[in-house]
Amino acid sequence: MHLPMISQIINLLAAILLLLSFAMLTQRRILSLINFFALQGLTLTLAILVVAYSTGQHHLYYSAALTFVLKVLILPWVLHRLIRKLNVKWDVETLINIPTTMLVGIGLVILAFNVALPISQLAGTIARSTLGIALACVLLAFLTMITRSKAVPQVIGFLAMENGLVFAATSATYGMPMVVEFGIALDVMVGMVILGVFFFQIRERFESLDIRHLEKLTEE
Amino acid sequence: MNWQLYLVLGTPLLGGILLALWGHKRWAAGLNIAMSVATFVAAAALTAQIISDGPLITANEQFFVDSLNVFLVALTAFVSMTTSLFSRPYMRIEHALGKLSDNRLRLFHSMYQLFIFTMLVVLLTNNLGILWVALEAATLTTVLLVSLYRTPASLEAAWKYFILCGVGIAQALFGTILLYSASQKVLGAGGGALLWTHLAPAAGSLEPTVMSLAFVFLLVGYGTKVGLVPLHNWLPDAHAEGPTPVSAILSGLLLNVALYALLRCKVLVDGALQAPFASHLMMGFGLLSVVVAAFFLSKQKDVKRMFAYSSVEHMGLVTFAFGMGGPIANFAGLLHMTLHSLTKSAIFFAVGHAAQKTGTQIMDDIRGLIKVSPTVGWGLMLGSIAILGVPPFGVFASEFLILTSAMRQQPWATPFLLIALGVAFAAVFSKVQPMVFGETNAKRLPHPPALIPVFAHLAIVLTLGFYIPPYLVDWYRVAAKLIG
Amino acid sequence: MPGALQLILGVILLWLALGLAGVFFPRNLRLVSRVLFPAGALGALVVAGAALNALGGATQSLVLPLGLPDLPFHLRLDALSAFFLLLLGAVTAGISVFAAGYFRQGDGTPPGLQCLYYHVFVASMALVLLADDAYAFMVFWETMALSSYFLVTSDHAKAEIRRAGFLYLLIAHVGAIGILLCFGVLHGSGDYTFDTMREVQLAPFWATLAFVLALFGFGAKAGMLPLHVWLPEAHPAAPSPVSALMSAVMLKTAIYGLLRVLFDLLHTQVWWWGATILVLGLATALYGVIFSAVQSDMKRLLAYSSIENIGFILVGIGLAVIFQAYGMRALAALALTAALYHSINHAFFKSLLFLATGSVLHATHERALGKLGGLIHRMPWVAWLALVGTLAIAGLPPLNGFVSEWLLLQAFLFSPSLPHAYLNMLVPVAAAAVVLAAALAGYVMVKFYGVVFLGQPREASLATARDAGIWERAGLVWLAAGCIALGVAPVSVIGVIDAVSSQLLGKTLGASATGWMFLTPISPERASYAPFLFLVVILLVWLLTWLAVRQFYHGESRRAPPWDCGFPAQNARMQDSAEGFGQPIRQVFEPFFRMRRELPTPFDAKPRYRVTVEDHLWYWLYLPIVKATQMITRVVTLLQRGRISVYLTYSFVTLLILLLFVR
Amino acid sequence: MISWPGLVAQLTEILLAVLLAPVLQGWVNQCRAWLQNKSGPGILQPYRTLRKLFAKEVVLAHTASPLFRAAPYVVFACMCLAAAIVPILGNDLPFSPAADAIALVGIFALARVFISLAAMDIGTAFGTLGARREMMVGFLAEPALLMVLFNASLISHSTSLTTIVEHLAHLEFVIYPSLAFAGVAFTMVSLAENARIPVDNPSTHLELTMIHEAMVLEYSGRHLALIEWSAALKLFVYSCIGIALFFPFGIAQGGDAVGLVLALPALAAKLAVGGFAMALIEMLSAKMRIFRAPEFLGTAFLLAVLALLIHLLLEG
Repeated sequence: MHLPMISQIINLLAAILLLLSFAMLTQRRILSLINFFALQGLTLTLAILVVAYSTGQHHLYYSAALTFVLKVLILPWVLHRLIRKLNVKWDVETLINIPTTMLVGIGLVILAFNVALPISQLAGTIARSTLGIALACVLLAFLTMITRSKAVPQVIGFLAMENGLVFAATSATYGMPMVVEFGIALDVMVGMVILGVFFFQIRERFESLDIRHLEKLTEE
Repeated sequence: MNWQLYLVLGTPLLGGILLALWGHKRWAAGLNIAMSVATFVAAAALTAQIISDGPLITANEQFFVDSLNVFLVALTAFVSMTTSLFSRPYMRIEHALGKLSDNRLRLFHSMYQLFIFTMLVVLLTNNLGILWVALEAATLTTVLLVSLYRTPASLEAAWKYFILCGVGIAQALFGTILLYSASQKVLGAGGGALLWTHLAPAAGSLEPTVMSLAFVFLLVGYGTKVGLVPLHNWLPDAHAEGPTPVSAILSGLLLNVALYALLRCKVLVDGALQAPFASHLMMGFGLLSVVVAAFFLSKQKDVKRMFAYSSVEHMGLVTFAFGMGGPIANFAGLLHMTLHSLTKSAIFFAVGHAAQKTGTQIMDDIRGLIKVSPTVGWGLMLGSIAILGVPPFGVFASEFLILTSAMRQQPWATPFLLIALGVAFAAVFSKVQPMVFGETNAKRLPHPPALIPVFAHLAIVLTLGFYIPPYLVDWYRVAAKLIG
Repeated sequence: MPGALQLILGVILLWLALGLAGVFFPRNLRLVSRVLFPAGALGALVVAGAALNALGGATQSLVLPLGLPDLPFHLRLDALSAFFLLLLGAVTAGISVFAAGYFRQGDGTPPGLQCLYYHVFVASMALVLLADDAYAFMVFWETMALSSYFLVTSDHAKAEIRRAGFLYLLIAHVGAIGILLCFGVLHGSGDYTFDTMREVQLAPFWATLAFVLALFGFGAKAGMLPLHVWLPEAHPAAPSPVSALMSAVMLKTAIYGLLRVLFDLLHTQVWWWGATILVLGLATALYGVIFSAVQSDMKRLLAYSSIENIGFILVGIGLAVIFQAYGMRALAALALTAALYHSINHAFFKSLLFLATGSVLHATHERALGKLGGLIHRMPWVAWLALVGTLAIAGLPPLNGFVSEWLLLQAFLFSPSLPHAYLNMLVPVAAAAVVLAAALAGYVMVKFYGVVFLGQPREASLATARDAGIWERAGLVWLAAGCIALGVAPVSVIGVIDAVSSQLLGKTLGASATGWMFLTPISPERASYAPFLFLVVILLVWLLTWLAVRQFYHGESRRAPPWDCGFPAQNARMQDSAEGFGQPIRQVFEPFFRMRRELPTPFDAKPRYRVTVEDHLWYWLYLPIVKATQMITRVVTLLQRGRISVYLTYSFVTLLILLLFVR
Repeated sequence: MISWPGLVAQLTEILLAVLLAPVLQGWVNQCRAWLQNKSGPGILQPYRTLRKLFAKEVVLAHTASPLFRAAPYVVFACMCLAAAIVPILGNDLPFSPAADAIALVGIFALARVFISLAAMDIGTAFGTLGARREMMVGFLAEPALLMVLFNASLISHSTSLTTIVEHLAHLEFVIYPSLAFAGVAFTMVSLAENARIPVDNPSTHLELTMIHEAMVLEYSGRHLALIEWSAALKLFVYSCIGIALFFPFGIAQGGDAVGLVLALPALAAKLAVGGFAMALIEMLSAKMRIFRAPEFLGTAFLLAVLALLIHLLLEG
C-alpha cells in the first residue's frame, strides 16, 4: 500500500530536480547558480535515500553519502572559494535569450520523455518512470553549457549533468556497482581540481574567464 | 597467478608516482624510458602468454584479456616506448629553448606514465563501467599534457578538449547506464551485469530497444574521443598545441583505445538487435569523417594540425571498415588501426624535429629539410607517402582490402572514398613536397634528434606491406571474429 | 635449368641489388656508371632473351612467400606478359648503356640514389608485367609510379620540376585508385588472384563498370585524353634516360594492363567499349600531334608525340575490341597485332630520340629549339642515329613506324564488313583521322630534326658542342638497329606477336603466305608489303644512279657561301625558328589552342615576339575541379569556427537527431 | 611466281617511265604555251635542260652536310620505286607485291621528307620557308590521296595496285559516284603535289609565293638535274595512277605481249589528253595565296572522305 506512496515521493523529488534544472538553465547570477546546484545535489541525495530505503539496496546508502559529500558539501564550497578568489560575482549573460532557451528546454523535455518511455516500461525498478526526467535533466544541463559564455557556469552545467546521470543510474538501475560509483566520483573530483587550476591560468592569460576569448583556434 | 598482467598495469602506475616525485631530475627522461621499456616487455610477455594459453580472466573477473585487446595492449606499449625514446631529446631541446620549466618537465613525465596506465586499464578491464572511468581519467591526464606550454593557444585547446570530451563521455556514461539496466534484467543485479565476459554470451537476450538507445549515447560519447565528424572539433586543436610526443600518442593510441571501447559496445548491440543498426551508424559516421577531413586537409597551414585531420580521416576509414563488418573488412580495420598508429606517430616524430629545426609549425616556413638533415626530411617524406596509402607501405594493404570489399558490399560509398582519398593525397602531398625538397631555411640543434623511432616504425610499416607474420595474422583473424 | 620465370626473377633481384649498391656509395660515380648501369643492361638483355623463348612455351607461374595473408604474391609468365617483358628488356638494355655514360656528378640527387630509383623503377615495371593477383599488381604499379616520381624530381631545386612531379604522382595515384576499384569489381566474392577473376562471370552492369574504371585508371597512366596533362610536364622534367624509360616502357605497362583486363580478365567484349576506346584514341592522337607541332622545347615536343603514339595504340585496341565483339577473330588479331607492333616500335624510336635529346642537352645545356641548330656538323653520331629515329617515328617506309601504321590501316580497310551501320560510317572517318595524324607526325619530325640538327647553329656557344661519348653512342646504335630490324623483318616480329593474339583472341594473324620477305596479313592478293625488297631497290637505284652520273659526267663541286638573295647581312638568327615552323599548324588548327601572342609594334626599340600555346582542357576540366574543391573546402571549414558553444551544439544536435532516428 | 614476260614488262615499264617522264612535262608546258598563244620551246626542252644541268659543276654552300648531297639520289630512287609498282602498261608486275597503295603514299612521303630536310640543311631563310610550306601541303595532300586509294581498294577489296587495276578493268561499266568524287579529289591533290598552279607556280622565282622552287634554291648542277628529273617522274607517276584508277581500260592484263604492245599507244593517248587537261586547268585558274592552300586541300580531303561514305552507303 505504501509503495505508490514511495513512488509518489520519488516522482515529487524528480519533479523538483527537473524544476531546478530549468532554474539553472535560466539563472543569471553565478552565486545563485551554485546554490541551485547544491540544492539539486541535496534533492538527488534524498531521492537516492528514498529509493535505498524502499528497496533495501544497501550500496545505495553509500552512493547517497558520496553524492551528499561531493555534490552538496565539497563542490559548492570549492566553487564559492573559486569565485571569491577570482571575484567573478557579476551576472552571467547568456548567448541565447532566456525565453528562447526555455522554449527549447520544453521541447527537450518532451523528447526526453518520449525517448525514455519504452525503457521505463521495461525497467523493473520502482523509480522507473523518472528515467525520462533524468534524461531531461541531462539534456537541460547540456543546453545550459551551450548557452553560457563564461567558464564557471559552463563547469556548473557540466556538474549538473553528472547529477542527472547519477539520478538516471538510481532510477533505472538502483545505481551502478560500487567500484564504478567511486571511480566516477574520483573522476569528478580530479576534474574539479584541474578545472580550478585552469580557471586561474585562463584568468592570468586572458584577464577574464569569458570563454569568448577562447576562439582563436579556427580554420580561417 | 599472472604476474604479466599486474606488471603491465603496475609499471606505468609506479612510473607515474616516481616521476611525480623526481620527474625534473636529469635522469628522469631515462627513468621514463626505462619504465616504458619495462611495460613493453611485460606486455610482450602477456601477449606471449595469451597466444599460448588463450583468453585470460582474473582478479575476480575484473580483468579480461583476449586477442582483441591484447594486440592493442602490445601496440600501445610499443608506441609508448618509442615515443618515450623520442621525447627524451625532444623535451631536452624544448627545455634548452626555455619553453619548459623543471616543474612542467616533471608534470610531463608523470602524466605521460599515468596516461599510458589509464589506456592500459581501458584495454584490459572487463567491466564496462571501469572502462568508462579509465577513459575519463585518460582525458584528464591528457588535458594536463595538452596545456603543458601554458600558452594561450594551448590553454584554449586544453579547455575545449576538456569540455567537449567531458560532455561527450558523459553521454557515454548514460549509455552505459542504459546498457546496465538492460543487462540487469537478464543477468540480475550486482556487479556481474557490467562484465563483458557475462554480457557477450547473453547479448542475444538483451532488450533491443534499450540497446539501440544505449548505442546512440555510446556512439556520441566514445565517438567524440575517436574524433568522428561532427564531434571532432577538439582534435586538431589538441594535437596542434600540445607537445609533439603528446600529439603522437594522442592520435597514435588514444583514438585507437576509444574506438576499441566503441567496438566492444557494437558487438553487444549487434548481438541484441540482430540487425545492422550499429553497422549503418558507424558506416555513416566513418564515411562522413573521411570526406570532411579530406577537405579540411587542403586548408591547413600548421603541419601538426594537418596530420591531426589526417588522423580523423583514417579513423573514419577504420570506423567505416568495422561498420561494413565481415571477416575481411574487420581484418582490414584492425590492420589499419595498427599501421595508422605506427605511421602517424612516426610522422609526428619527424614533424617535431622539423618544427624544432625551423622554429615553427607553419608549413610555408618549413623548406628543404632534405638539405639540412636528410634523415628528418626522408622520415617526413616517407611517412607522408605511407600515410597517404602508397605502396609498398603497409597502409596500402589495409586500404586495398577496405576499398575492394567496399566495392562489392557498399558500392554507393566508393565514389566518396575515391574523391576523399584523391583530395587528401593532393592536399597533403602538395604541402609536404616543398617542405622536404627545394631550398632550405633550417638550422642546427643543441641536441641530436632521435630518429631510431621514426625509422623503426617506418620499417615495420614497410615490412607489413610485403609480409604479415603468420602469428599476427591468426591473431587478427581471431580478433576479427570476435568483432563479428 | 631454371625456367624463364625464375631467370627473370633473378635479374629483378640483381637490379634491386644494384640499386642498393648505389645507395651505399651514393657519390661514387665511377662505380655507378662503369659497373652498376652496364650490369643492369646485361640483366635487361637476359630478361629479353628469357621472355623471347618463353613466348613460344607454356605459361609458367610462381607463388612468392610474400604479400597478404592467404594472398601471397602470385607471378605468372604468359605470352602477353612475355611480349611486354621482351619490349622492356630490349629497350632497357639500350637505355641503361646510354645511362652509364649519361649520369654526372651534379648538385641534384647524387648518382647513387639515381641508380637506386632507376633500377627499382625498372624492376617494378617488370614485376607489374609478371603480377598475377590484384594486390601484387597494385603494389608494383604504385612502386613504379613512386620510383619514377623520385626520378622526375631528381633536380628538385627547380619549382616547376617539383610541380611537374606533384601533378604526375597525383594523377598516377588517382588512376591507381580507379584500377583498385576495378579489381574490386572484378574479384566478385572470391579472392584477388587473376585466376579466380577469370572464372567470375560478371553481370553486364558490373562488367561495364569494370571496363570504365580500367579505362580511367590505365588511361591516366598512358596519357589518354583528357588525363594526359601530367605527361608533357613530367617527361621533360626527368633526366633523359628516365624520360626515355617512362615514354618507352612505362606507358606500355598501362597498355598491358588495359589488354590484361579487357581480353584476359573480362571475357565479354561489347562493341561500344571498342568504339569508346577508338574515339578516345583518335582524339588523343590528333591532340598529341597537333600540340607537339607547336612546341618549342624539344623534350616537350617528344612528350606530346608520345601522347600521339599512345593514341594510335589505343585505336588499334579499340578496333580489336570491336572486331572481337562481332566475333571476327582474324580481323581482331590484325588490329591487335597493329597495336602491339606499334607499342614495341614506339618503345624503340621514342627512346632513341629522347636519348638523342639527352646527348644534345649535355653537349649544349640547351633544351629550347630556338637556340639549337646545325648540330649535324658538331655531333655527327647523334645526328645520323637520330635521323633513323626521325624517319621511323614519321612513319616512313622502310622503317618500323610504317609497318604498324600499315597494319592499322589494313585493319580499317576491313571494317566495312562490320554488321553495324553506324560503325561502318564511323570507321572511314576514323581512318582519315589516323592518316591525318600520321602525316602531321611527319611534319613534326621534320621540324624537330631540321631545327635541332640541320641549318646553321643559332647560338655561338653551339660551336663548342662535342659529340656523345662511347657509352651513349653504344646505346643509340642499339636502339637505331632495333628500329631498322623491326622495320625490315616484320614477318618474324609478327610471328612473335602471334603468340599473344592466340592467347588473347584464340586466333593468330597469318603473317605471311609467301615466305619471310612478303608481309601479307590476310591474303596475298588483298595486300602485301616487302620492306626488305623495298630497301634493297632504293639502295640499288641510288647506287646505279650515282655510278651512272659519275660515269657520264665529272663529279666536280666547289664550296661557296649560300645564296643570300642580294641581302648580304644575313646571319644564323634569321633562319626559320621553331615557332615559325609551327606557324601553319597554329593557323590551320587555331581552335585547338589557347594562344596568347605578343606582337612587336614597329616602334619598339627591341622588338620581341612571344607566343604561348596552352591546353584548353586545363582550363575547361582541371581548373574547374580545383575551384570546386576549394569551394567545398571553404564550406567545410565553416565547421571549425573556434566557438566552443557551437561545437557543443554540434554534438547536442547529433545526439538529438540520432534519438529521433531511433524512436 | 616470277614470269619472264612479267620481268620484261617490269623492266620496260621502269625504263619507259624514267625516259618518257620529261616528255610529259614538256608536253604540258607546250600545251600551256599554245593556250597562251605563245610558240612553246618544244616538248623536248626538258631533256636539254637536264643535259645542261648534268654538265654544270656543283656549287655547294659552306654549311651543306652530307645529307644535302644524298637527298637528290634518295628522291630519285623513291620515284623510280613508285614507277615500278604502278601499273603503267601491264599489271603483271613481279615487283608490285613489294608495296601496295599505302606503301606508295609512304614512298612519296619519304621523298618529301628528304627534300624538305635537305632544304633546311643549308640554313637560309628560304629553304626552311619552302620546307615548311611543302610539309604543310604534304600533311593535307597525303591523307586525301590515301583516301582516294582507299576508295578504290574498297571497291576492289584490295590495296595492291595491280589487283585494283585488274578489278576495275574487268568491271562491267557501272557508274560509281564515289569514283567521280574521288577523281575530283585526286586531280586537286595531284595539282598540289606536283607544284602546279593554283597551289604553286613551277615557273616563279618570287620567293614569297614559291614552295618547291624555294626548297631547291640551293641546288645546282647534277643534283638539280636529278631533282628536276624526279619531279618530272613524279608527275608521270601521278598521271599513271590517275589513269590506272579511273581509266584502266587498255592496260594489259596478264603477261601477254600483244596487250603490252597495244597498251603503249593507249597510254600515250591518255597521257596526252591528261597533260592537255592539266595545262588547261593551269591556264584557267590563278595562283592562290599560300594560306588558301589548306582550304583547297582540305576540300580535296573532304571530297575523298565523302567518296568513301558514298561508297559505303550506295555501293557497299
